[in-house]
Amino acid sequence: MEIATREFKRCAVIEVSGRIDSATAPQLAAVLHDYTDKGQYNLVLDMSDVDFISSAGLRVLIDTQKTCERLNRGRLVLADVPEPICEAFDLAGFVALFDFYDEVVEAVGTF
Amino acid sequence: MEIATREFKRCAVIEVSGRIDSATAPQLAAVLHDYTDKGQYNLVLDMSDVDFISSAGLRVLIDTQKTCERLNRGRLVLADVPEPICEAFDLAGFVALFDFYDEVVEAVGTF
Amino acid sequence: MSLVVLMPRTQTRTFPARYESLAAIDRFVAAAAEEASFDECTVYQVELAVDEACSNIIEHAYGGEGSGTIECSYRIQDEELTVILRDQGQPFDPETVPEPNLSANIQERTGGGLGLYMIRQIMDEVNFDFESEAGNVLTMVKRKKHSMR
Amino acid sequence: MSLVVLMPRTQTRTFPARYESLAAIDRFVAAAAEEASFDECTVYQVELAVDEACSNIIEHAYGGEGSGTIECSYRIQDEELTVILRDQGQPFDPETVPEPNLSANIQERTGGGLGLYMIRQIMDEVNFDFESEAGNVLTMVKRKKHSMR
Ligand SMILES: Nc1ncnc2c1ncn2[C@@H]1O[C@H](COP(=O)(O)OP(=O)(O)O)[C@@H](O)[C@H]1O
Ligand SMILES: Nc1ncnc2c1ncn2[C@@H]1O[C@H](COP(=O)(O)OP(=O)(O)O)[C@@H](O)[C@H]1O
Repeated sequence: MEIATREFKRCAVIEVSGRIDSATAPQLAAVLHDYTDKGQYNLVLDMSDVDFISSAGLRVLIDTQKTCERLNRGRLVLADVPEPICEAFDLAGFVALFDFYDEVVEAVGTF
Repeated sequence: MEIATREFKRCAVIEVSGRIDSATAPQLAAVLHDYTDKGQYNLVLDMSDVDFISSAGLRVLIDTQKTCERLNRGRLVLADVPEPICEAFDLAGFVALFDFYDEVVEAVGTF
Repeated sequence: MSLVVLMPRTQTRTFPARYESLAAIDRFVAAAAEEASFDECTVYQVELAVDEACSNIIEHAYGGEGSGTIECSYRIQDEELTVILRDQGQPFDPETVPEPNLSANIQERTGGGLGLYMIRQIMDEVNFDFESEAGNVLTMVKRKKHSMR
Repeated sequence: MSLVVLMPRTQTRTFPARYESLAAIDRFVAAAAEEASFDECTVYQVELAVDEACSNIIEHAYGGEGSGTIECSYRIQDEELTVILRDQGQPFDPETVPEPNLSANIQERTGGGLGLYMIRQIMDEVNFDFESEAGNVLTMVKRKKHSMR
């Protein structure tokens, strides 16, 4: 897994590539917590290059979303999610929990 | 010339493709004026697919920038400008007048 | 439909019960699912089910990363893929595991409990056997879906 | 440097003096600039200079789109491209045209006056001739730049 981040005026974009599984999810959690710890609750996860995400990764996303949405102070949104991952999100009832955007620019544009 | 537009929370993106010359510049001017007329002064011009822009086009950009920047109410920024057009902008002293961004997402992210 | 009867193809590999093994296990199983000519999304879901099962073995059966192993076998016959995972960790009673909370309200969600649920959603058969001499045996079967026409 | 002396290549085409002709004129001249083996940015700039000159002919010499024509010729010799534009519109005195305001302060800028300025920036020679029997003649020369080494 590789993580690249970009900070914009009203949100941060976290671009993950590779696998988000039990081995790598803690790394992603650390990066997301860095943002929420410093008060950045508007986050875009760019998933275009994610090959795989297991429930270990889903748990990180749920935990982060809980933190972001508390007090209506922000939200974590998901951008450019590959089709097989979309279907797996559906199994986990994820569609109701996150806003999905086809492109990162749309996600950034909502903040 | 073709023009596609997308509206985001804090800006609009105008994506132009083809030639911006004396024949087509009025069309672009009309689209940009539509935005400034309704109070949208934060504009991103996505130039990735622009093949050519003459001084007729530059004049439209200058006029729009004047309107946008008045009273500090916004600005027109240029994204993904092809190299030959960049060099021609340089000739016209354009570099000081506009903010340039490599990618549209960065431009949207500054508003 | 033309019926082709093929010899079953089987393969077995043993991996250290560590999270770093998950990528290799997933590749091993994804290759099998591709060989069974499942579509892209089904290959992905089989990979996901096996990853969840192996993560659980490491985390719950072995109580964390250690010195144990996971033996992974598969068999492809006709249009059916069977994946068998064996470990020497603690047995458990799947019947006592509660359903996860799938609420649409994020604050009611607990992040956990999705693994077993997704395994059962994805696979056509899921069977745990803790009586075996070979240790704990999890057998999962996925059948190829045919589009209606 | 090997010196190859080539026969000059020339071509002439006449276009209606309308803005819709600009794309075709630009293509005609860009092809010549490519034939002269200019780099991508130089091809673009030659195209830009010719577009500006033709826009001015339509707007200022003919006073708008009408029934006039623009005759465009080019000659490629050695590493030099000469473009000649002829029209039958009003002559003008280029000496009286003021330099454009290139201020970095946007509110001081007037949008116009950039065309002639960019033509002179881009081309190595720019010559207006309003005495010709053939009407107004604008001759522009662009030479290939060699990178220092
Ligand atoms: N292989 C296993 N060995 C022991 N316990 C297991 C095993 N698989 C699942 N469990 C139990 O079932 C529960 C639910 O598992 P799961 O749905 O994967 O979610 P999670 O691992 O996030 O708790 C676990 O918390 C654990 O108590
Ligand atoms: N071919 C021409 N015929 C007549 N007048 C011209 C011609 N070209 C340029 N001019 C004059 O020179 C001025 C500057 O031209 P230019 O730099 O292209 O800017 P613009 O066309 O935007 O005014 C014009 O406004 C016009 O008065």
